[in-house]
Amino acid sequence: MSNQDVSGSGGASDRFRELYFTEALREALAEEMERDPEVFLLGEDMGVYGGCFGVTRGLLEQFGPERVRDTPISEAGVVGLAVGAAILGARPVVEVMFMDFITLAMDQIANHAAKFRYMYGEQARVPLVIRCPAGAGRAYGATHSQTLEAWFLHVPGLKVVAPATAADAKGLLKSAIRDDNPVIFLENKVLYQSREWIPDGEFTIPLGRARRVCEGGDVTIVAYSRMAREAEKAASILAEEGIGAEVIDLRSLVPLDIDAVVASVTKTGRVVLVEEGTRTGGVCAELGMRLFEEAWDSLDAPIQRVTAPDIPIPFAPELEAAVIPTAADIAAAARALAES
Amino acid sequence: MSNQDVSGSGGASDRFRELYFTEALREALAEEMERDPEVFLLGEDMGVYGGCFGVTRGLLEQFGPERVRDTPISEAGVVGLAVGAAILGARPVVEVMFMDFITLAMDQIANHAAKFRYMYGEQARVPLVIRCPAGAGRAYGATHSQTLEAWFLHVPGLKVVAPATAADAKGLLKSAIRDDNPVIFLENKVLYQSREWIPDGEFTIPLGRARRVCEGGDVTIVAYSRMAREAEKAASILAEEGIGAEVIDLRSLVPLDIDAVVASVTKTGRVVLVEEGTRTGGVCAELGMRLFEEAWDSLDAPIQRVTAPDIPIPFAPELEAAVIPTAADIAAAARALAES
Amino acid sequence: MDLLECYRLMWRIRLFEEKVDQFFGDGTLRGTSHLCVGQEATAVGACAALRPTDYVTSTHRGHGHFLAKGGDPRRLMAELFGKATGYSRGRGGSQHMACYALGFLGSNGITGGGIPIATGAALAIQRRRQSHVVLCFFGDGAANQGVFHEALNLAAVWKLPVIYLCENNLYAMSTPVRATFAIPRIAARAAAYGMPGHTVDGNDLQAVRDAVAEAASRARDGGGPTLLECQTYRLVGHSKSDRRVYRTREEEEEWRARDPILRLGNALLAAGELTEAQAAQIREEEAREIEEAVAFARQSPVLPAEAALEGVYA
Amino acid sequence: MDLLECYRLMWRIRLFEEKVDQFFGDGTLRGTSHLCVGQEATAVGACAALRPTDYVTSTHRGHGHFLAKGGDPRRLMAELFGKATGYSRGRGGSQHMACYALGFLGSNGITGGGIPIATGAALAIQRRRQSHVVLCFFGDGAANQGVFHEALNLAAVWKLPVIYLCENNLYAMSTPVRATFAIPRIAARAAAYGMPGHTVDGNDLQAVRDAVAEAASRARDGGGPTLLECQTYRLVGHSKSDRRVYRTREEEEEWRARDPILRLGNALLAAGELTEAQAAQIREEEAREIEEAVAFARQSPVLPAEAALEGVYA
Ligand SMILES: Cc1ncc(C[n+]2csc(CCOP(=O)(O)OP(=O)(O)O)c2C)c(N)n1
Ligand SMILES: Cc1ncc(C[n+]2csc(CCOP(=O)(O)OP(=O)(O)O)c2C)c(N)n1
Ligand SMILES: [Mg+2]
Ligand SMILES: [Mg+2]
Repeated sequence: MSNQDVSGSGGASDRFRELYFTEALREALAEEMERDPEVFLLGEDMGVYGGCFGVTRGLLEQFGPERVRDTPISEAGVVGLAVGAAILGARPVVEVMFMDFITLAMDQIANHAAKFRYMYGEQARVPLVIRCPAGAGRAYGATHSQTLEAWFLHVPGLKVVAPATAADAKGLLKSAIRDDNPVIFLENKVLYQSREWIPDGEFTIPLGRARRVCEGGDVTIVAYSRMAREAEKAASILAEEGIGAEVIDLRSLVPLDIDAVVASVTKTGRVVLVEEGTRTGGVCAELGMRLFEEAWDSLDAPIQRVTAPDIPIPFAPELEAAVIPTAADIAAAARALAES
Repeated sequence: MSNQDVSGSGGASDRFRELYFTEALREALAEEMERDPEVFLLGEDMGVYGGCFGVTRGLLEQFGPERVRDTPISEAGVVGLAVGAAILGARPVVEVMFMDFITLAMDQIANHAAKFRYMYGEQARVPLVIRCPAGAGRAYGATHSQTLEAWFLHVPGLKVVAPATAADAKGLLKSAIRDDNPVIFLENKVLYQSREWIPDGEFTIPLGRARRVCEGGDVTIVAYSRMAREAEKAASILAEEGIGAEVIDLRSLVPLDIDAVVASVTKTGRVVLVEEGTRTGGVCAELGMRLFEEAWDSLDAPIQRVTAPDIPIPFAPELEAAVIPTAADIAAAARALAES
Repeated sequence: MDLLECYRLMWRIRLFEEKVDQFFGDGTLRGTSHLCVGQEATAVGACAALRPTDYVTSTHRGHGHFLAKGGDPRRLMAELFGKATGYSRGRGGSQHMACYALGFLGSNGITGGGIPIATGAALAIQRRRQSHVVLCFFGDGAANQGVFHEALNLAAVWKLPVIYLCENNLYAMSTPVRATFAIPRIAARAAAYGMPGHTVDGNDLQAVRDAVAEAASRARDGGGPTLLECQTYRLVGHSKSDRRVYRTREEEEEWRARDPILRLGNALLAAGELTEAQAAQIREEEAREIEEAVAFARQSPVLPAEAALEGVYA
Repeated sequence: MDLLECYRLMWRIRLFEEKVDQFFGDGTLRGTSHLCVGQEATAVGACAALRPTDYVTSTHRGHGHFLAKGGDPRRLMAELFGKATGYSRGRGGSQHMACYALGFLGSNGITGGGIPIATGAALAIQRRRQSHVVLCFFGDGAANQGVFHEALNLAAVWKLPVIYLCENNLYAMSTPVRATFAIPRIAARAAAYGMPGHTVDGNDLQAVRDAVAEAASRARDGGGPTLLECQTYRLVGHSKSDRRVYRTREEEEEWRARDPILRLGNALLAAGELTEAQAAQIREEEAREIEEAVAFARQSPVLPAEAALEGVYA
């Protein structure tokens, strides 16, 4: 992590602790709930169960049932309630148990949360975070494995955040909660189990600032969320082969730190874009177009996309593994580019 | 229209009649309902009212209330019902009154209709058409003006069709109804009022075959739905200036006739992509990436996108007109490219 | 709010909408709008029972609700004209206008969309231990949306201070209630959520006001939500293009005889609380107010095109 | 289906799921699955009242429903193993398996997602004037989804041949019914739609069978849908990772005493329709069947990776 991006209090970055990604998220929630009584949590099984993935474990005991609210299974209604509460100044954080279920709340997100501010002449603020456990890799099957962030890029008024590390998870979630706009916050389910060093104490990480994971002069790899970790592994593979890969973790898709990517591409002239989701109409399409628009003269070769194929995610662990991009896939694409 | 794409019966293309876009759609519905008793219509105010835009006017009288079904205002439920009926062999055609309201049915579309076939091991067929009056230009405001097809590109299992002419509206809708997959069928609301010559008699137009609207050697303009008409006008403007624009109307986005576009680009080396929807994460991003991937060597200049900006559609007619792409905007982009 | 003021407000709404209708007819206004002619008693009666600090959410048919909640006709009209002085700066139009300062949380182009919004506003209020209530207007058609079910259930379970006021005007666009409800009494749905539900004559201003007042006081006391079904009728088409082929002229005439403005007027006249002269004066004053609103709207500028690109994010 | 067969089927389900549980515990199986241990009487009782040509839609907790509708344990087990011989060729897994030939229209990973699907299937049947019915299983939690409301309303208005069978097992994951329903009797919701609604002891196989039979015959006669609430209990965790902190061991013991398999077994023994020896034999035969299913699943191949890329479009 580039420490200059961390705005902390009390020497946040002096000392480090090892935390699970889930714990980092929980700390962000707890700290923001301590700081601001308007912050509260809504979602299915958030309380005594601690959330389907344990992110909110212990928060019910700490903050009570009014601030850690178990909801019925009513995704549309719950997101709608959160929007209604947000416009009166509350700061709800909703967990949609699997991102796949956000399909049920699209109207409240796209036609209400995202549009209220603009369409009512800037009267509204909609400080709302929708936490979305996302992604495949756990053999949950087609309705429990999607990563649908591309839809939300296409909805003006939303922000889209997707951390790859525990430290980013904490710092970005805190920024998302403090943001006055609706934020779709992706949490990759495979990352939940990763344990990492994160700075002690309170800190935030601004939305819209990419993270340079590693430097390299031959090829740029752009990714986010879990795929930023795969990209990092790919860079190690490539390094052993003498190929210098620069990995950019976008951290947020809206706002997008296109400058950081362009700066890297200016240096390398070659780009691999990575996303876990399906290919057509995905995030990489937009990223690629932006690069063509803003770095055309720097590009020495066509941009490569590494994505899932255009299929529902299959259940069988072997098939699932075969279709979700891996470090090896990324390395192969980067290698081919570097050698082109 | 390129006549070779029309597969008709009884010398379909010998004689022509002038029809409104709405009438062409109605003919398609009526002919398919005549042909196949499993075809039936579901939607709000379809019957005596004839649909919000009059597309189904007269069909209630012709086919009765069992086949022209007025539904409650329950978009999710109605689409879900249609999926359930489709898997048992019915061929429902649902009208979602404004495409903006498809947000309410995303779960049934993305998690059910689109996935059933693959996820249940190819047992299911889901022959379902969802007709979506779409687009701006009528000063209906932010919740009644969207064109959200980009989302559906990103859902494997769906087809996405978007005619620009009355003849295509008829021929493509008939093909969509005969297709065994769920089809999102866009009908631009501004086009409803256009009156055009269309071939007499029955004909279908296959999904996935683009239409070359006009030939030209300097620049390729790719569009669909209403924007194909704007592109055509832009080509006329450009022709007067001595710039040869080749306009490709995609007709369907899934399947995508990328070959037709690549063929044109190979000739012109310059491309303008047009869409009515908002820019980021839109259809043009995917189209652009595909072209970079498949026509990199032919491109003499960066691809240009002409789209709506990233805002909810404003109501005021003047503001709305200012943000929706026009022939002039397209011509300007093409001109700049041709002169580059 | 006293009854004379209610009477005046109903006229304001009626005259405002007649003007709007004229402007859509002659091409002055573009887009679409949905008039509440004949339904003024529910809008005014309901808001008359509220405090200024209470909140209202509205629908596509929201001019009456907005004016009843204290909306300024000039800024409403300016919004319909797409002008920068409109409540939404011309960005919203008829279906998308709000005034948060007045507690009017917005008309809404999505049928039923406001139901969870109102419920969430009530949640924010409850969390702060405030004594405000939220009044949620919606139509019979909206009661078939999934969010109706989800939101009413949540409000009942959490005892939120919200009043669900269904304006059952017998039709959703062209679709009669009997075609989409097996039990056409919408208040009957309240029982499923363990919530009080009442059917009220929606053309009787006092009945509406009393029912809302009772529901509001229960809500303020922590007694939770109420579903009120106000039976009424829109005397005009659904929107400007509606030829009303789905209902008879006789039915319309029957309801015209129950016009809520005439009804309150007659009651006030009979009770000696209003004279014919006063009534005429009220109408004239309101007509003048609407003319001023039109002048204001006409004179106002459209937002510059650059400003159309701003304001998406806070 | 006679009661002995029902008894056998309940054992088949129980033993199948105990095996599945073991395999998730020891890492043989990956992903997730939701067991219906304790709820077998609703699955079997309901399907026993159907004809083979009737249809069923199921939920995330669907093994029991599938086996009760005639599913082959070998192909179910193979699906859980992700094998090409599974009902969904290994592409679906526990939450996404179907056999259209058996009228089993699929388990469904989306809570409530099957409710409109079932309703639409009933619409297709009604349009063809067929006499089939659709049985729609869902949980108490699913009854709070918007599509529950939308679909039940549509079915009631159109008198569709569908039976909504809510397995009220008192919890949605960790969330007790009393926390999300103001009126915890789910059958009470039927009245809102003008639909018959009944609460049934879901652990009493005969009661379930009788209630479904009655609903099915009404549906076949054009009498429209029925909402049945079967009160039952899942004796195990929601899914493999559930530590069941949200309920007491005492409550579990109370329900264990009402185990539907024991209950039917005891009734049959008491009535002299079953002997202890027969019961033991049934259990053994079913255990062997499950072992065969496991062997079949183990031996089956996974779909080749190329085949994972196909089959998206018809
Ligand atoms: C989600 C959604 N579906 C459909 C529409 C189109 N529409 C606008 S108003 C209307 C009828 C609403 O009926 P009701 O709720 O009874 O209100 P009323 O118009 O009678 O006041 C319909 C179908 C919409 N705006 N939003
Ligand atoms: C739309 C949706 N929301 C949430 C979930 C996560 N989830 C799976 S099962 C379940 C509980 C369902 O409860 P109920 O309907 O009572 O069925 P039961 O598990 O008790 O059989 C939840 C919340 C889901 N799969 N789909
Ligand atoms: Mg109505
Ligand atoms: Mg349950």
